[in-house]
Amino acid sequence: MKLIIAYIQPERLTAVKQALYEKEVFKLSVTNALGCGQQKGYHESYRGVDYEVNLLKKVRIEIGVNDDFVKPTVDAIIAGARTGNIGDGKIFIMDLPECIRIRTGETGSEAIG
Amino acid sequence: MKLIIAYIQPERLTAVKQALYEKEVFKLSVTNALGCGQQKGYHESYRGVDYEVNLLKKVRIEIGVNDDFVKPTVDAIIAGARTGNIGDGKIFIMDLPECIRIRTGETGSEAIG
Amino acid sequence: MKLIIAYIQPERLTAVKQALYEKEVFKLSVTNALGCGQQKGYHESYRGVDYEVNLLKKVRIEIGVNDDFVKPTVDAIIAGARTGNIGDGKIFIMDLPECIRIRTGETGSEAIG
Amino acid sequence: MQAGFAMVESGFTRAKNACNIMMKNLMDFSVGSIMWLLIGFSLMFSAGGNGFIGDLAFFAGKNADSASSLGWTFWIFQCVFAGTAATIVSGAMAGRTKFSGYLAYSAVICAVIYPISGHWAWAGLSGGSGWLGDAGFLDFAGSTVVHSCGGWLALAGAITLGARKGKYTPDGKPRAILGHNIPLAALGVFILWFGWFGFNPGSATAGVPAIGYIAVTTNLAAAAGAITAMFASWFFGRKPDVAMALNGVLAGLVAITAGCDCVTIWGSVIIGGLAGVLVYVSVVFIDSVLKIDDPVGAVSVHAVCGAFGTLALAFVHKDIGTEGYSVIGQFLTQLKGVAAMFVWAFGCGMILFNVIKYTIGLRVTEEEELRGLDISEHGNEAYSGFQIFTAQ
Amino acid sequence: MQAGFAMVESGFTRAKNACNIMMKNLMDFSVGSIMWLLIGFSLMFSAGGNGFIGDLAFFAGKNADSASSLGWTFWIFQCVFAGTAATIVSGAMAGRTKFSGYLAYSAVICAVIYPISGHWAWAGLSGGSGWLGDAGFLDFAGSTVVHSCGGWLALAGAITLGARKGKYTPDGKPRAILGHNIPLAALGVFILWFGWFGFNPGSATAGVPAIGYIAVTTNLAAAAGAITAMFASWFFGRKPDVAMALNGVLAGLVAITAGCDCVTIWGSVIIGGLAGVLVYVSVVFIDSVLKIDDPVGAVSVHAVCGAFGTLALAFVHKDIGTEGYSVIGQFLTQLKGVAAMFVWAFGCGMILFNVIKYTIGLRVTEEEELRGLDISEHGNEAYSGFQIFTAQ
Amino acid sequence: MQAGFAMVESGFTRAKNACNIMMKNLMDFSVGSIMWLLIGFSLMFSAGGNGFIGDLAFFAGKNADSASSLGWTFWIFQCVFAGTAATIVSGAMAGRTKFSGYLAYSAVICAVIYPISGHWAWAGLSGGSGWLGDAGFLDFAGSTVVHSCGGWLALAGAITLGARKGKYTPDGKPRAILGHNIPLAALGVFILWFGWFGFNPGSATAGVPAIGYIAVTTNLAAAAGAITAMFASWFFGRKPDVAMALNGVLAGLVAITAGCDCVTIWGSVIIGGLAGVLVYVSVVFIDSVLKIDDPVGAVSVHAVCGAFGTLALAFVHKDIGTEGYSVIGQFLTQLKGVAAMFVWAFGCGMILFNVIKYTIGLRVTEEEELRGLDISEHGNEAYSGFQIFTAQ
Ligand SMILES: Nc1ncnc2c1ncn2[C@@H]1O[C@H](COP(=O)(O)OP(=O)(O)O)[C@@H](O)[C@H]1O
Ligand SMILES: Nc1ncnc2c1ncn2[C@@H]1O[C@H](COP(=O)(O)OP(=O)(O)O)[C@@H](O)[C@H]1O
Ligand SMILES: Nc1ncnc2c1ncn2[C@@H]1O[C@H](COP(=O)(O)OP(=O)(O)O)[C@@H](O)[C@H]1O
Repeated sequence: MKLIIAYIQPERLTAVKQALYEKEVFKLSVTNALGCGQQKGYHESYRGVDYEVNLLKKVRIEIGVNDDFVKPTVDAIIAGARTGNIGDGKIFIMDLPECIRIRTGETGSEAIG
Repeated sequence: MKLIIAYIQPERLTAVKQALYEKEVFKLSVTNALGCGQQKGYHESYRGVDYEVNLLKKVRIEIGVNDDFVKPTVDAIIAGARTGNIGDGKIFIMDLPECIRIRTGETGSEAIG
Repeated sequence: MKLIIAYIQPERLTAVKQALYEKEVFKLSVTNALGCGQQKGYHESYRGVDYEVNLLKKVRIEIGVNDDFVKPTVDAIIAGARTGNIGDGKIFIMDLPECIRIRTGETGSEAIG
Repeated sequence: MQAGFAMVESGFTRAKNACNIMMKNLMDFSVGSIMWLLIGFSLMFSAGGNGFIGDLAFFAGKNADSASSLGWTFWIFQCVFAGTAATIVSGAMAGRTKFSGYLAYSAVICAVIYPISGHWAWAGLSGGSGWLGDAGFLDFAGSTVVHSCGGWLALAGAITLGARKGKYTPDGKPRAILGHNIPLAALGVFILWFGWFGFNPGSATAGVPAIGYIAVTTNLAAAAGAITAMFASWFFGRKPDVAMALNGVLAGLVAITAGCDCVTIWGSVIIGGLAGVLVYVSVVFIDSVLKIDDPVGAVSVHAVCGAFGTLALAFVHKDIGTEGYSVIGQFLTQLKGVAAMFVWAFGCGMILFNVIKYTIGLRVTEEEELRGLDISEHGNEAYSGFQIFTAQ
Repeated sequence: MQAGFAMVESGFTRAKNACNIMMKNLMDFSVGSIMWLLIGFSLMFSAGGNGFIGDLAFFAGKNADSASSLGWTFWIFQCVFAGTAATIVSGAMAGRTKFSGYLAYSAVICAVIYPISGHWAWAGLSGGSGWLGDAGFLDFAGSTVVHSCGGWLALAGAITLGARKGKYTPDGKPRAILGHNIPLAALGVFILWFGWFGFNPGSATAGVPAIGYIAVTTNLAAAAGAITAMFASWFFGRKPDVAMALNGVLAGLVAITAGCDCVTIWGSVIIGGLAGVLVYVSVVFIDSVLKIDDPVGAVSVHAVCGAFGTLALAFVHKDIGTEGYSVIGQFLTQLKGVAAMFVWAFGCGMILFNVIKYTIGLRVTEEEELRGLDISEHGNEAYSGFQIFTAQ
Repeated sequence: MQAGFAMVESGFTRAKNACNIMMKNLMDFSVGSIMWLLIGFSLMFSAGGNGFIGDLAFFAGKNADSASSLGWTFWIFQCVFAGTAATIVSGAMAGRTKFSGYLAYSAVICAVIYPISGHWAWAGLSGGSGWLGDAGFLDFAGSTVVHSCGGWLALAGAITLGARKGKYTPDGKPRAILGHNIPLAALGVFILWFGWFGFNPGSATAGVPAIGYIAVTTNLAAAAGAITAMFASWFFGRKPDVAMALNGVLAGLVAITAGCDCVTIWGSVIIGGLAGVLVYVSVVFIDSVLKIDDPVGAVSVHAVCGAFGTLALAFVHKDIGTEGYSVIGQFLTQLKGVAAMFVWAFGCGMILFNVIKYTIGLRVTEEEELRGLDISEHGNEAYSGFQIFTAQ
């Protein structure tokens, strides 16, 4: 199994969820994050003083999947999140040796989906 | 060492913390998350329009433990979080090759506890 | 590649970012977390009732790096975050088999930086 | 009053546009005050002119204190009414309107549109003559003159702008876009409720015993509106909806405004109660059937309930049964006024907003809308430091 | 006033119940207004009836303006008092009460419970006679009539309901459940402070010079209450507690209400100051010793400080030293009133809440409570978009 | 008014200090009220004494109602002014001041500093004589007496304290520290705007027609200030800044306060409009050039615009052109008053704050500052449950 972590633009979340549903990936977890990447941030001013916003708002998605679901999941994330602009985000894929469903105690591949 | 990630119902956090303390797991980190799982969400209405809440509020726990603590920790989480209902949550277990305590610079098993 | 997760005191974030920049680590993601560690929390009172705050506010940093960057990154985090007091925080280092830049589809070492 | 409207509108919309709404409510009253001084007051209340429009006797505030025996007090009181008419519009257009376009139309509303129709009904207050007022049209404190005027303008604005991105699914079903701060909205409603005790009894413009009576009718209509709107949302929807109950208060207040001095006590309960149901039905109808995106329900509250209250007073008038009062006759007069206001305000609104649309521009870009007007239009954040789910 | 109470109660409780509190404060005043019109006003102020209860002369508002020379102004003013008595209860029962049960008891309080005891003390205002008022009981603007009445009802409610889940550890130690928005609560207190200048001086019901004097005593009591409550929390607790200081303001205001017209200037400082300490002690006592869960301290503020202020005025009365005024005599009269109110309000409350408990139901299920009343009772979220720690 | 100031200051500063600001605004008015009763009122308004200071005729409130024909109403009205002067200071010192130090200086300001300079200008109101008032100095409702006094004290405080940690980069460039709740700040401004209609027209201290006129000038100045401040931030900065526009309202209000009764209608627009620009320039100047950290812009709004408004009235006075009125003469008199106030308030402030600094202590430790005053000084959290980015 793999754990897929993706950082995307907040406004793409709906599209990503849509794309995942189409690939029959129904389970995911979302947190809010701030990120620095190639996207450089922007300048704002508050009461006459300029300031730089360089930690931008991002959405962090975490999805545990069986190995044969890795490619569809990654493709779906890319399909939903890509706009071609800097700041589109990044995907990390990690090994996930074990997974347990709390309600039933099932483990492994059965538990994940 | 292992890194244990668990998604649980927010209202079970106190019980999980209690259960972990009894197993002498004192260190943990908590973030708020939104999750989609088997639990389907619910319908609400706002000013006459129905809407579906399908990203439910969850609490994400992250615990780094030595290998011999994995089982007690997982058991404690299950003991604290399980109600038998859909939405109880899920546990992911990952390898954790290295861990460092910032204050002392200790590494590995010593640092984690 | 490695994924480095660090929990630090919120007020050290600026210093850590500074130290990372000096080591040419420009990309990172930040989330807010609550943590229990050796630091025991503190007592407050609200309308005459005492209570214990034992989940303290922490900042969680996530950085994906190439292997040769691991040491500089860890050093930079320690340099920025250490004050010598309990509560300074902890660093976890995990394997990161794959990384994808959403915009370009690049993978691996190229994608991460 | 601006305070109340600002809170209600802001509370009922999203956090990312909260600064923008504050700014709009601040600016429409500020710009409106200056326009009112320059020209609006004169067009509405100068005794010269004819039944359709005043003249420029009080241009730039000259001798404006001679309009009424109340002097400048009359001016400032009327200025607040004008500001109210303008600010109603902002709610319906929340979340997607270009700020510079907003400034432009606020100015026009306070300078020209509101004063002209206002003159029709209220010129008599300053010794002039307006065709509606002369015809016996009753609108004590502005259900039609102020609220419907603002409400129909709001409708024109919402139509011209189009819906917020994401408000309707591709197949046209409305989606709920939740307000970000209901306690703030509730505070705004309470402030408005309180402010209405200034509006309505204040329109008696003298410390006569009538003030007590007006305060009672105003209060009962608001209470009845809250109750019926709550039950409507409970009955037709799932649960007693807080936002709806709050809208019910406003509906009751708007509806009673026309007749607060002349309806019976139980008449005020009836008007308020029906307004509460009406606002529920109207919000759902506009949202789901007409598919016009009015984020705070301004059209339903101000235009629909204002029109309703103006008409309804004919049926619960204190004078019913006394000689010389005819329910049907009064109703037809009221209907004339309501219809005239719709034609005027909606018509002017469609012209005005379309002119702005093709000159200054009325709507922000999609990207700006997604990011939120606070950042894109003002470079400000309403709740700096708070963690806000930036996507739902 | 509702605005203020809504803000205070909401600010002092959790985010997940904020909408519910708004709704309750909105509805108790709305339902209360209608009940007041129907029957409450008549029971309290009709001159017929006897010393214990009025008759139905003003049933459904008929001729209610003839009750006092102030006409309808008197009615609306008293209506706000009735609403206040009802709304006090909501704070003590926050976070676990079923909404339909709440509606039921609000109606009963405004229709029957408050008007009857109010009649005892204040029937004289409208030319009637109440046994307490006739006995020389002094309660100028309602320390006992309004605040204690609401406060004892609140106590009955909190007892009948039981504590919120998680309020007490298994071994009975109280746990702090933090208020979610202290600035909102502070705003509420400031609004109430300001509103009290309407309540107390307004009770003079005429523009007499007494108004200035009453405003001064009211203000000084509030200031003194804030200061002493702050120092109490600093001295007995760890640090100057903001929530306590805010409660101190309310304590001072409630306590001075009975005697705002008749105590000396320094008497008002003393009453306010002692009330500030008293509210601290009382909150801790009720929370830790009696183990009754009163989330906002309504019982301490309204019942305890109201009773205290009513009694204390006997000792700092302006007339002390003049012939015909006896401190002991007055104190005993005051005590009679305070005791009567406790027996009546607490007694009625216990009966009422238990009846509701076993019919409509008074408390939500555990699951609903955990999820928060906003979602379970109203399907609303107070702060949509904000990230809220859903467990601590 | 405290409500408004508390909201504005709290909204413009960080969430971690929100309780502290509430507490400070609550306490300065509470402590101030008591000090005012004890000694302040007497020093300011007793007719004995000389042109520089009153005597102790009204010590501890004795016979204080004899000061003016308005009796205690006069006292309470002036008490609010005194509280305002004290509360202005808290904004400039937000986020780093020790609470016990704050209590000390609030007391001194209301007891001594404000009353003495107030006596100079306003002793005439109670039949006494003050040297400034006798010289023909005009300050109708306190641009200089109240606002500049508070503003210069605030300047002294901000200088003595030093900047908040992180406000300036090592090389001295200012950093923006964003306000955490702009809607709250906006609400505060609306409340203040409304409250000013109490302040300014209320200073007419009688229901004369002047009240209407004063309300109009007050309103127009505020509106003009909002507009020009917005355009200034649009023109010099990037975008129309909400915080600046809100400050512009306050700037206009403060500036018109001195002359609200005696300037022409358009004079009020001019004064307000210039004040709006001035406040922008002044905020930037103090922040970037003087490098004094005034989190809410209190010095710019109250001291600078107060002084400006006091001077400017000479040029737009209604009497210009009538015999016996000399623009230059009046300007010089005004200048004398403005200068005297600067010397007095800033001087006293520097002494006072330094005395506190080396006795009680004026500033919290760095660690307490970082953690936030809410937790370190009060053990409270303003927004319990909300997730707040604790570092940016
Ligand atoms: N190496 C990394 N480590 C941690 N987070 C990263 C890393 N690279 C990118 N991110 C996250 O992804 C988000 C999007 O990055 P982006 O600006 O698209 O940069 P890039 O084009 O380099 O992927 C960033 O804001 C950050 O939160
Ligand atoms: N495969 C997964 N990947 C990421 N998060 C998951 C996954 N499965 C479950 N979760 C998280 O766990 C939470 C609880 O899931 P739950 O509804 O109990 O489903 P299940 O019964 O399938 O575990 C979800 O809301 C989600 O946040
Ligand atoms: N074993 C662990 N698992 C998860 N999080 C941890 C662990 N140890 C520490 N943390 C996180 O790091 C933060 C800082 O820990 P700290 O109090 O410095 O303890 P220590 O000195 O043991 O590292 C904690 O608040 C917690 O969020």
